[in-house]
Amino acid sequence: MQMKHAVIAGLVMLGASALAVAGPSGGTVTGKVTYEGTPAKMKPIDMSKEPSCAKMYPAPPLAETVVTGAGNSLENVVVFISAGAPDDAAPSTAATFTQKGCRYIPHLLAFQVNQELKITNEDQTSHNIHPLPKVNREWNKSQPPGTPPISEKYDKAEFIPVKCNVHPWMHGTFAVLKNSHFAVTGDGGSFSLANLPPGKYTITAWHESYGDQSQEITISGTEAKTVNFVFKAKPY
Amino acid sequence: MGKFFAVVLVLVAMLSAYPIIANYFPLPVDISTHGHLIDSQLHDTMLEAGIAFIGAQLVLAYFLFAFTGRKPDAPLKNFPGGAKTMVIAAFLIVGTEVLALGAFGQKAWATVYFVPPKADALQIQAQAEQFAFYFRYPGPDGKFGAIHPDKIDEGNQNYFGLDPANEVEARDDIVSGELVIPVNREVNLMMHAKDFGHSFYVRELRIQQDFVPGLDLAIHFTATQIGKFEIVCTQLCGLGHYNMKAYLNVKSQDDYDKWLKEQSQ
Amino acid sequence: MASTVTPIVPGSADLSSRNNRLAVPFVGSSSADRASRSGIWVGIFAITMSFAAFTSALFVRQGTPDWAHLVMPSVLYLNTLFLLASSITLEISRRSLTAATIIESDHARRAKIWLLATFVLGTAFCVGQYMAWQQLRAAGFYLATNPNSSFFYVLTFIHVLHVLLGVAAIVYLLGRLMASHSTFRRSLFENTAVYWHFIGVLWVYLFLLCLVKL
Amino acid sequence: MHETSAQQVVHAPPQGFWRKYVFSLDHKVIGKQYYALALVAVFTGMFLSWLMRIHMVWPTAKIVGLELLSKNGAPGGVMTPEYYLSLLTMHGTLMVFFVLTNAPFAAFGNYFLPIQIGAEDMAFPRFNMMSFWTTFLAWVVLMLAFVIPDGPPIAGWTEYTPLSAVGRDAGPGMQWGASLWGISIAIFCIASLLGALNFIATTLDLRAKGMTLMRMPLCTWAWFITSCIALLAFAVLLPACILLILDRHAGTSFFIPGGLVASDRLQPHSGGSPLLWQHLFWFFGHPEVYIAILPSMGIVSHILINSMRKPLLSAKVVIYSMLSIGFLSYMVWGHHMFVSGMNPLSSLTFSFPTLTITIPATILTLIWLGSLYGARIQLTSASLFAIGFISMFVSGGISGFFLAQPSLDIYLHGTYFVVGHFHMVMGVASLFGVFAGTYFWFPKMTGRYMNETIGKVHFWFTFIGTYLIFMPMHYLGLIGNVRRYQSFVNDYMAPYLWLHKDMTIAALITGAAQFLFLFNLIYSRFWGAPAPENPWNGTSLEWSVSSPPPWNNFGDRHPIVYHDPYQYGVKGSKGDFVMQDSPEVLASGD
Repeated sequence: MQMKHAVIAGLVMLGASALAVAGPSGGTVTGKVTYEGTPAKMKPIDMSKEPSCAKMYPAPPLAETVVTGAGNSLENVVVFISAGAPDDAAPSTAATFTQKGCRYIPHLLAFQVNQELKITNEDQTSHNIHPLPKVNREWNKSQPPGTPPISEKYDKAEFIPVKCNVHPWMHGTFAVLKNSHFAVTGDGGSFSLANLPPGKYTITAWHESYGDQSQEITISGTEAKTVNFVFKAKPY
Repeated sequence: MGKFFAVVLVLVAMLSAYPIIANYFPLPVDISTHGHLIDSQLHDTMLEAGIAFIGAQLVLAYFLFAFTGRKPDAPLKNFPGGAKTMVIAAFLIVGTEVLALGAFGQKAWATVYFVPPKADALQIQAQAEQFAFYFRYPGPDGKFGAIHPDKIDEGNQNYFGLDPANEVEARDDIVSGELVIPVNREVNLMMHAKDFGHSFYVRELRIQQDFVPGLDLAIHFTATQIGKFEIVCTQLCGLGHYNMKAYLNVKSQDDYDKWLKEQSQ
Repeated sequence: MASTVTPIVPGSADLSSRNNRLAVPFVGSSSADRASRSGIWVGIFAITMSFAAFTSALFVRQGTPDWAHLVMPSVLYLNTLFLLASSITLEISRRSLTAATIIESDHARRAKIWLLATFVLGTAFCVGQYMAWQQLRAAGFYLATNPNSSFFYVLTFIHVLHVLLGVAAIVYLLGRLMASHSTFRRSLFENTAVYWHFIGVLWVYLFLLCLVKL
Repeated sequence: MHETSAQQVVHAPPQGFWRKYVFSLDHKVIGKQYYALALVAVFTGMFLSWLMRIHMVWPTAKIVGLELLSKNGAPGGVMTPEYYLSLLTMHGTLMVFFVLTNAPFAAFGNYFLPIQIGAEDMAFPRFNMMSFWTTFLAWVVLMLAFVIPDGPPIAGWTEYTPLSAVGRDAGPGMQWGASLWGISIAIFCIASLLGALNFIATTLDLRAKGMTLMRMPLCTWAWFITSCIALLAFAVLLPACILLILDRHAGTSFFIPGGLVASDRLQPHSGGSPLLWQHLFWFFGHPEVYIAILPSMGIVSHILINSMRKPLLSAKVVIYSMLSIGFLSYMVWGHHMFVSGMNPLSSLTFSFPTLTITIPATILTLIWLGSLYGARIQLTSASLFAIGFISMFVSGGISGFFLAQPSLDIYLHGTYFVVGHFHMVMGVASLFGVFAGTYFWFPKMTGRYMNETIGKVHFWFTFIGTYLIFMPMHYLGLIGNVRRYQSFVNDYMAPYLWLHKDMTIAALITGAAQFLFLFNLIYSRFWGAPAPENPWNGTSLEWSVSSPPPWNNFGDRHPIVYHDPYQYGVKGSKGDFVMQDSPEVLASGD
């Protein structure tokens, strides 16, 4: 059943990618991330501890460990070139991570090694940003309301869980990546990596609770390829 | 100078006592079955301590007033009775006070700590962690799933480290950030600390008990009034200590049952 | 009576203070002598308190699931002998010194020899304790392996620190005795002896504690 | 034996700058060094309390320049919650250890105990020097916490485990800051043990001829008793600190139980007992309260008698009361742990001795009060503070009466009631003793008077200010205002925030007034009116030597004591008093 969905989805994407070929340099990889099986039922977040946040939601928002969409699509999956592409210099633009309504926006933030990371607090309460890296340097900073954004950098590629010590439910992820070829699946679970120079690549999809999957692809010229990922979902 | 000092002391004594006498800082409403014992104990102590406080300050003031700036040849006198009276007075007044308060005071303490909870008391588990309280209800099966610290996944609302995949008891456990209890029903709160020392303090319940990591305590109480009250942490537990709070939501039995049903969906 | 005693200079600085020469039998008159004796006892009291605290910690800590029995390294028995023997040698040395009339007497010579023996035994004890730790490590018991090993290392290590202090004092006394016609407070010798016996007793206590509890 | 004179050259006259002023063996120099250290610590601590009070009532206020003190702690000058706790920890540690233990006990004790018993110096001058410099080292190590990027620890001055024991995962400041705390306090323990040992040996064996124990001035008694308490207390805190450091750095589990998850990390420990730390800490912690207050009791009695021009109703009773307080202080530590999860039965067994301690305390108060009756009280800055002490001691002591009862502690524990209580009785009261001692002995220590006018202004600001700051804390405790909060976010606190604002303003003014004292110290040290040998017509031995005393206190004189310390209100050759070492025969006295 799910497979069938995935195949259909794949065809749809093929059609779509035909248009995408219009891109000037390099090839394009597009695709969709889906799951099979029954994913865990996300529970509503109980914010009763922090009324200033709780009152921002008509109904309690759901936890974001596993976010699914129509057609078994899977959100918050970062798809990137894990091998084959040279490391890129960090872009000058900063990646911004916002704390709003006692949640992280976005839930998963992908950015490059040495790229500036800007963390802002739009809430009326103090937050505390505590990323838990394994290879990078660990820090743990509080951000009272009305204080300037925190600016940080990471010099090693890593998937870093982020938590707020003050609000236990606040969890997010930093995906620190070596090169600029990456995308994070949003609603619909689709992604697209453009401007890939010809070459042989390992393309990897990573999800915070479903782990990662990799596929080998070879891009020649400006061709458009489709790569789909299917994760196994567990009910618990 | 001595006269001035005396006046200041009198003012200090009066102004310090006034807010208490005028009850500017009333105790919060007592919604527990044992609270009145503590309140009356507090009242008695306040009375005795207040008298001692005002008395001592006024005596000090009077002696300052009377015995400063005297002529160098003014006769020196000794307090009638001398030290012996002082010692005897101290032993009599304070001693009896000590015994009285000590003895009566234990009643409230005993009702909180020495009387075991009733068999039918509502079993709820409270977990304190940086920086929130979470409360767990056993669910329809009346059994708590075991706690597996390694399974804790707060991003996914699994605060207790339950393992529903392998344990049936855990599947129907209800976890809430709010302590919802029925009115006039004894609650036996089993206290578990996830990380550090915390404390469970509800003014209106006249209950304060530390969460001790590695040592699961239980405290039991009965709420006698419907309403929402604040649960706060009184044990320094880290950077969010000031913000570690939850609500005690006392509902009528029907509302409580309704709430329970909603939760177990 | 005692107030007739003339002032005494600490250390060997002043040779003129005759009543401080070894030649003269010790009189517990000088307030400084008494002060140093009270000092040593007060110090002993403090050390005892510290180890009492460690002990109570041990009693509170025991009985937890991770409480595992610890087999005492065999060398400890030998060390115990060393330390007890050292107390005896020191006592012999002290007595012969008190009996000494002049520094060059046989008594004094015997005192030196027995003091030397004490030093050797004391050092042997420290080395032995080190070997005991080695044995434990070899057996896979490190400081953090379990509460028992933790307590063993902590108690023995801190005790050895105290022993080393005593060894230092003995070395100092030896130096003084070796130097010809030097004078020093007998109270210093007396106090060292008291302290040395104390750490001996302390060790016996700790060893029994470890045997029974750990 | 006690008739033995302490005639001896303890050490040669100091030569050269270093021996004279830095590594001096002279107890008087060492006393001043302790005083200077305490002075630095107390102003640091006061400054921290200012920052805390300001932040408490205006949590999002930008404090200009604060970001310079700590970039992470105060981004853009707005204090973070954890930095508030860092300051709280440092305030408590500085005040309790480096001010309340150093100033009334180590500083004045060092300076005056040997003189008052007629000794030329402490029993072990080298130990004495060592104990100061180790204390100084402890202070340096503690202050390092401010400069390391991690910042000072956030676990409060009681450093409850496991929060203080697991390290980084406990929050900012808990990685290295807390280690520095542990090391600093361990060093401080060693220093205090050396000091206490010295005090005891000196008091027992270096007393001048005729100076029987019962002829020692009351402050000497207080210092003696305090040193006995300190010997016991710090001998227990030291092992506790060692075990804490091992838990933090050697992976042991003395205080850390298993299965703890902090910052999403399962802590690699098992079986430890958090209550063990609390027991060890409070076994030290409660006697520490008396280490802080007893010397002030002695100093205040000493000064009161002098300014009343008549002895206390009974010096013996005062001594016995202080002794019994010292003794009882070791049976009451558990009253800090009523709601800590300790066996509820032991709470009761702890509450009775705690209540009992109020008896000797009351006796002392009644003796002081009763002695004022029929006196010729002279109000100097010194005696003002001495009398202020009585008022403070009563106000702060009485609130202890509530906290001694487990059933009331259920409600009041961990509220501002406790804060008000111990600040008044342990903090301000013993500081009043220090102020009194300073105004009283400054002429002896420097040869110059302090400025009385400034002194009196300083007193009035301090006295009234103290009540304005700390009395309301008791009220707030009654409505359940939780302590150690960086801002009061609880709904029920909203109606009372105005009171906190007022307390902050009072704190700012009262604190500012302390600079008068600082100015007075420095000004009088250099330009104060020259003081004679015995400016207050005192009777004890310190007044029988020149101001300041020579390096060996009595020159070649070997004082012989003929009288009880407080021969006031008698017909003496010099006036209404007879000095301890004057051979005149008295009708009264002995």
